[in-house]
Amino acid sequence: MPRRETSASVEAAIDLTVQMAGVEFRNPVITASGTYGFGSEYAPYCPLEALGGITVKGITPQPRLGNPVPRLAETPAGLLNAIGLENPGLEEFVKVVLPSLREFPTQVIANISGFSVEDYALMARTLQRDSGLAALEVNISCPNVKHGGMHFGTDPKSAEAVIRAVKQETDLPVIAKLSPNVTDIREMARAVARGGADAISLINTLLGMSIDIEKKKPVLANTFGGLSGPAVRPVAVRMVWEVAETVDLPIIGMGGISSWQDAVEFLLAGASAVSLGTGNFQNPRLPLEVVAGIEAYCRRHGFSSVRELTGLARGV
Amino acid sequence: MPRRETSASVEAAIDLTVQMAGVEFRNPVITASGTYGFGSEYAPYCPLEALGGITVKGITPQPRLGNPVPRLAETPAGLLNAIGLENPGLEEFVKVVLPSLREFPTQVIANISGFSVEDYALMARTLQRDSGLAALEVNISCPNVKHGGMHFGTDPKSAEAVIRAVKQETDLPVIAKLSPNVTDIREMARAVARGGADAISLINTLLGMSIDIEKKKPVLANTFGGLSGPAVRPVAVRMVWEVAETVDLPIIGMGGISSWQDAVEFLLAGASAVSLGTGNFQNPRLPLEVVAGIEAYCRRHGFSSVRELTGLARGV
Amino acid sequence: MLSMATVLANETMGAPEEGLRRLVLWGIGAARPGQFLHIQVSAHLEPLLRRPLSIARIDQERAEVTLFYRVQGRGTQVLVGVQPGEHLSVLGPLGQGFSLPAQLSQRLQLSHQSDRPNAGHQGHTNQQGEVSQASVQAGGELWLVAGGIGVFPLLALAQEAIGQGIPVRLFWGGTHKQFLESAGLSYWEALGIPLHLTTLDGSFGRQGMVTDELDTQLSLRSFSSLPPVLEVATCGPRGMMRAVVERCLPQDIPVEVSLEERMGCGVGACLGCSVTVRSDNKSLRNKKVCQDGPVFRGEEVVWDA
Amino acid sequence: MLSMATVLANETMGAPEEGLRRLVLWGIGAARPGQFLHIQVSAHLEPLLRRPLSIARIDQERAEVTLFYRVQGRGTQVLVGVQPGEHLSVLGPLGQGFSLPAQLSQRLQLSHQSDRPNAGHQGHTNQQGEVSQASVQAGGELWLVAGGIGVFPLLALAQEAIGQGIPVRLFWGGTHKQFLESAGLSYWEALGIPLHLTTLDGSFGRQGMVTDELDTQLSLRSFSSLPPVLEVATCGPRGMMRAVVERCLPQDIPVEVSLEERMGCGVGACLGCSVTVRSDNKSLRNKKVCQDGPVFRGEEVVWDA
Ligand SMILES: Cc1cc2nc3c(=O)[nH]c(=O)nc-3n(C[C@H](O)[C@H](O)[C@H](O)COP(=O)(O)OP(=O)(O)OC[C@H]3O[C@@H](n4cnc5c(N)ncnc54)[C@H](O)[C@@H]3O)c2cc1C
Ligand SMILES: Cc1cc2nc3c(=O)[nH]c(=O)nc-3n(C[C@H](O)[C@H](O)[C@H](O)COP(=O)(O)OP(=O)(O)OC[C@H]3O[C@@H](n4cnc5c(N)ncnc54)[C@H](O)[C@@H]3O)c2cc1C
Ligand SMILES: Cc1cc2nc3c(=O)[nH]c(=O)nc-3n(C[C@H](O)[C@H](O)[C@H](O)COP(=O)(O)O)c2cc1C
Ligand SMILES: Cc1cc2nc3c(=O)[nH]c(=O)nc-3n(C[C@H](O)[C@H](O)[C@H](O)COP(=O)(O)O)c2cc1C
Ligand code: FES
Ligand code: FES
Repeated sequence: MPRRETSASVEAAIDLTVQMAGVEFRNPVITASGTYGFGSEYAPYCPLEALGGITVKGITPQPRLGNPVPRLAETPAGLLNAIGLENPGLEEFVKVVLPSLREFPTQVIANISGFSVEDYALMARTLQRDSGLAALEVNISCPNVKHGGMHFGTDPKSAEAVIRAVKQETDLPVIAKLSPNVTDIREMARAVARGGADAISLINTLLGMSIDIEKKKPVLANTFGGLSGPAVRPVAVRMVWEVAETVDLPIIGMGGISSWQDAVEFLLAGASAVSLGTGNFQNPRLPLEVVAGIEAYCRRHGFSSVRELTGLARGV
Repeated sequence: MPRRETSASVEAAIDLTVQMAGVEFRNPVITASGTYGFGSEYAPYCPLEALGGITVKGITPQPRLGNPVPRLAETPAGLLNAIGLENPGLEEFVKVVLPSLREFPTQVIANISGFSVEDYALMARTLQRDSGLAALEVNISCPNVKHGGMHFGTDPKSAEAVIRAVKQETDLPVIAKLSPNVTDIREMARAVARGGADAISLINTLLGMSIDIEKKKPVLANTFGGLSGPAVRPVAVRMVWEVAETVDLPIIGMGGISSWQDAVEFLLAGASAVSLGTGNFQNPRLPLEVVAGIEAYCRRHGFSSVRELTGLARGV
Repeated sequence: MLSMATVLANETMGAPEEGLRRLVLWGIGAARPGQFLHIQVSAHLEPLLRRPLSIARIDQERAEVTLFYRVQGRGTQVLVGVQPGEHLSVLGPLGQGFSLPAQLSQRLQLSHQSDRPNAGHQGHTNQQGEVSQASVQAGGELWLVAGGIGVFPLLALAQEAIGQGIPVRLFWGGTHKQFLESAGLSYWEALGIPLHLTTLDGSFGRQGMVTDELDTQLSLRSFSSLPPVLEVATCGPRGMMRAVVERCLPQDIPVEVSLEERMGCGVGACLGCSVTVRSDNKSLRNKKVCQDGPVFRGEEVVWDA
Repeated sequence: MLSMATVLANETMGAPEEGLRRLVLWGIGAARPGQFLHIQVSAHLEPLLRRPLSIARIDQERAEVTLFYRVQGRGTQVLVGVQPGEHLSVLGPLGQGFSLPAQLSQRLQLSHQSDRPNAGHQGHTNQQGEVSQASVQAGGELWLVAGGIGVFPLLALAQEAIGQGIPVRLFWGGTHKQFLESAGLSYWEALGIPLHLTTLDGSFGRQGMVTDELDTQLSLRSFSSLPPVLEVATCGPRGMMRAVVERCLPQDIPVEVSLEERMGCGVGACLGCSVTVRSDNKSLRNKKVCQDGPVFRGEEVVWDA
């Protein structure tokens, strides 16, 4: 990136680091769970050391084969997915995956999903600070499994209970990942704050579906899926704004980020960091472009630290 | 439209009429409230007699100037609006607007919004069958006014109360228009069914926002707006599907219809008719194209009536 | 009218870095100066909405209409890609255009009647009308005051006025010389009318704001026997138009302003483009930029609504 | 590899109503038959996802890669509009390609080892490996079985096999003559290999399904001294591929099938393209079409998963 040499402030280095829940991230750009595999898949296109962090695919206590295919459906500026939490299970994750994650030159966040409070507690017990992870993201919002995580994400009491149980079991910082499929996201944010969450991720996917009109049946084998991508961004930005007004926890904002401009939108709304999901599918170099774009934006607008952006549009 | 002359079934006329709440519509294509003014604005581009019906802009007991501008913001495959229910008020509506609506060669649905149960009841009392209207659509879901309609659309008890009050006051069929900003749309559908609704319209807009990153403030003067357009279609189709499974009332499906294929998707999900909103802005002839496309689809698939499509993808 | 217009030209005007382009369309219905077209820049859903662009030149004989546009965001960027010979879905001409001085007097009359249906102010209205008529006879001038690309719709107005024998004078301010040259200065020069140009950096014409030059010329007229100003038509940044109105109205010079607002439908159906206006009886009400405007009478606009 | 490939050609193949097109790209890394490219058909968000297309011809010297595609929905429609000289963002070559008979024996060996890490079945594996080696020496043939546009990736495989001196035979079924001609028949004719063509309507070659002809030729081989079948590579509709596998495996002919699934990332990160496979120990597990495939061993595919 060529630097303009016109003034002293133009020259100044921008501090891109962010601290959340006691963890320092090199920059505010993280990748979203379920879209970045277990970290190595995109490495040939986007060096891990350029990222603030990665969030790996959601795991459950037992291995899961996930839903039948088709699991994906494209919609206008959006993507429906119904992966159904395919994952190798906790044991394999700890034995096979974790050792490789330790070597990664970036912060790694694990993402856990369960079907009961005990499920979550079990995983939290196994995943501690000494595992090399930076944090645990608790997915209480997966819409793609029956009797699944989403229940915890739409009922404040359950959400609080899950987060509290996880907090009790692990010494890792705990990030609560909220579902947008609720009447009042602020109420959910308050609930996980009460449960002891150290940070909040939002949004997970919006429940949606599409129908193949020639076959006269749903495109997804699972009927319903989660909507992500640029289509949902206005909803995501609104929820980040609302939650930032409501609780005093750092927010990882996500939902439809496909350019650095979109990322800045989330920061200005109140996020301390952003996660990139579906955007990677179109542009595997998106995280690099977002980091560079945020840095240039800070420089152009005279900010010396990216942390100054957080919540600025709210007049904070 | 040139007809293929290859078989007898190809020749057969398709019955496009639908009956809802005792009202017969020429075809299942209606225009959505707030996007079609008071009916005459689009008439030069799309003859009213080609439409199943039109829904006119939402009215309130008192005149309203609405929100400050900017009231619109474009998003990926979506539109945010924060009109804020600008309207001439009930009195002017009855005196000036209604007489012209009477002359329209199509069914006209009025759309009412209020800030209290009494507001709704007042309007219902004034708008009766002898007004020449076909039905009353009760907007309990407008997200763009403070202390506004949306409260009624997110709380089942209030929704039920509003619908019951309206039903008591008017002899017109009552359509409840639901908000998608809820945890469980089925619960809302059950509530308005209990209240006595004759039909259900869904979806209204999803609450969203966007931020101008150069100005570092929300694009909309009102901060929040309602998201419509193709971006929300997967959410809308899902909610139509869920409501069709839950209550036994005809559904007017809407949200992001921009082609006849989209309209068929809603019918197959369980809608008896569709409403077109934002799609008109791009293509003022969209309603005509949707009617023609639905007819051709029925012919190609061997349906003699459009009513056969309703809910077909659900195996109904 | 909704038509598939044929693109005859879509090309850079002047210096590429100014991002200004000329779009010539064939197949649009009769248009009036000040009206606009609502153009679907892409056949797809991206971007979703049409874009409003003013009509800058009307060639009725060849059925051609010329628009000038500045590449701004997504929509205009997509428009750049449209090739001559391709078709664009065009809604319009839409809205109410500028009034030429004779029309203006009529329009004032009508609006006085409609705003005050029960008031007996016919005398006043007639009087205003007579004033205008008289001024035309006295060889008064139509003044155009433009800021930046606000000059575009004024070009069509100038052409029509000149065609009707009304003397026209242009005040136009831009940031710098290259902008003015790229934004169609040669079209204006070809009209052979007096041009009062200003640039912020002084690279062309008078240095300063266009309203500085307007002030100069207005005060000249107050002590000399120069032709009176029949009407001012202005388009540009809101602050500039407001300043124009605040200078002219006290001197009883009627002003028409062309407003901009984000548009959904373009035909009056969505209420996205509302503007609050003051009726003659001072009460506030809303009008629609797309349908009632984009041209409004200077006195009705509520600048800090 | 993520590259901006230059489009050298993007044109209709054969009869336009078949909707088949040829896309030639320059600037793609070394590719193997059976691999695919994940192509961003538009620089915008519409459509959002990349589209997977198989590599049909590889010209290593000129660094050109040819793809054939059928215009299907939105994405391929947008792709039609891309002009020669323009650039496309291309991810790939991705996935595992077909094995040539010699590679195949190796691959079998490896997969047996990895599927049964603790089992002492080396003998069996070696045996299989030896069988294949022996067959190549005995002048066995590589058979390709294609249904419809499934023929596209097989062309690259044929070229590579022929280059290595392996005799190739194509079985290809289509709906009608014009389809086969439009879908690249002349490329196959130019290879000078035996072609067994079938059409559903009998307008070309044998009337019927491609598997009918495969049956005929397989049974011929069972009582004659024709060269043995080293391997079958098949691509086409699922039902057809299943039939091919069910015919060949009992005769100990190794089969490779190329599967299709909707893809998000294309690199193994989203689990959108999972396919359930049977390990050699019969337990079910998932593989990814994008990363572990699109080519799979016939015996591992669970057809009614
Ligand atoms: C009546 C009218 C006449 C106009 N005439 C001209 C003209 O002749 N030449 C010209 O260059 N521009 C003109 N404009 C402004 C032009 O419409 C905008 O520059 C254009 O819409 C920007 O679109 P975009 O996608 O490039 O920008 P973006 O900023 O990406 O647009 C985002 C959204 O905001 C809207 N928007 C952005 N800026 C404006 C604006 N200034 N006015 C209204 N809506 C806006 C867009 O239409 C779109 O819906 C006119 C505007 C109006 C209302
Ligand atoms: C490994 C692989 C190789 C392929 N090679 C070729 C080839 O060489 N030539 C060719 O013509 N086609 C090939 N296809 C199929 C091709 O990818 C689809 O025809 C194409 O994606 C359709 O996109 P669309 O937007 O035109 O259709 P739409 O139906 O609008 O697509 C909607 C969505 O479904 C996906 N989709 C639709 N059909 C398929 C399909 N059959 N397979 C996978 N995803 C699909 C699209 O990618 C998109 O995400 C291949 C598919 C795969 C998986
Ligand atoms: C294919 C896919 C798989 C996902 N899997 C998970 C998951 O396992 N756990 C989780 O918390 N979120 C999961 N998500 C949600 C994303 O992490 C993210 O919250 C969402 O996609 C919105 O961001 P985006 O629009 O940038 O994709 C998944 C999303 C996609 C598209
Ligand atoms: C500009 C605008 C104004 C609207 N005003 C109203 C309204 O007054 N009453 C109402 O019930 N819905 C209103 N709606 C919601 C629409 O009727 C419709 O439910 C929604 O836009 C989804 O459909 P669409 O995606 O086809 O636009 C409005 C929508 C838009 C875009
Ligand atoms: S743009 Fe819709 S009313 Fe003016
Ligand atoms: S397409 Fe993402 S894992 Fe295969």
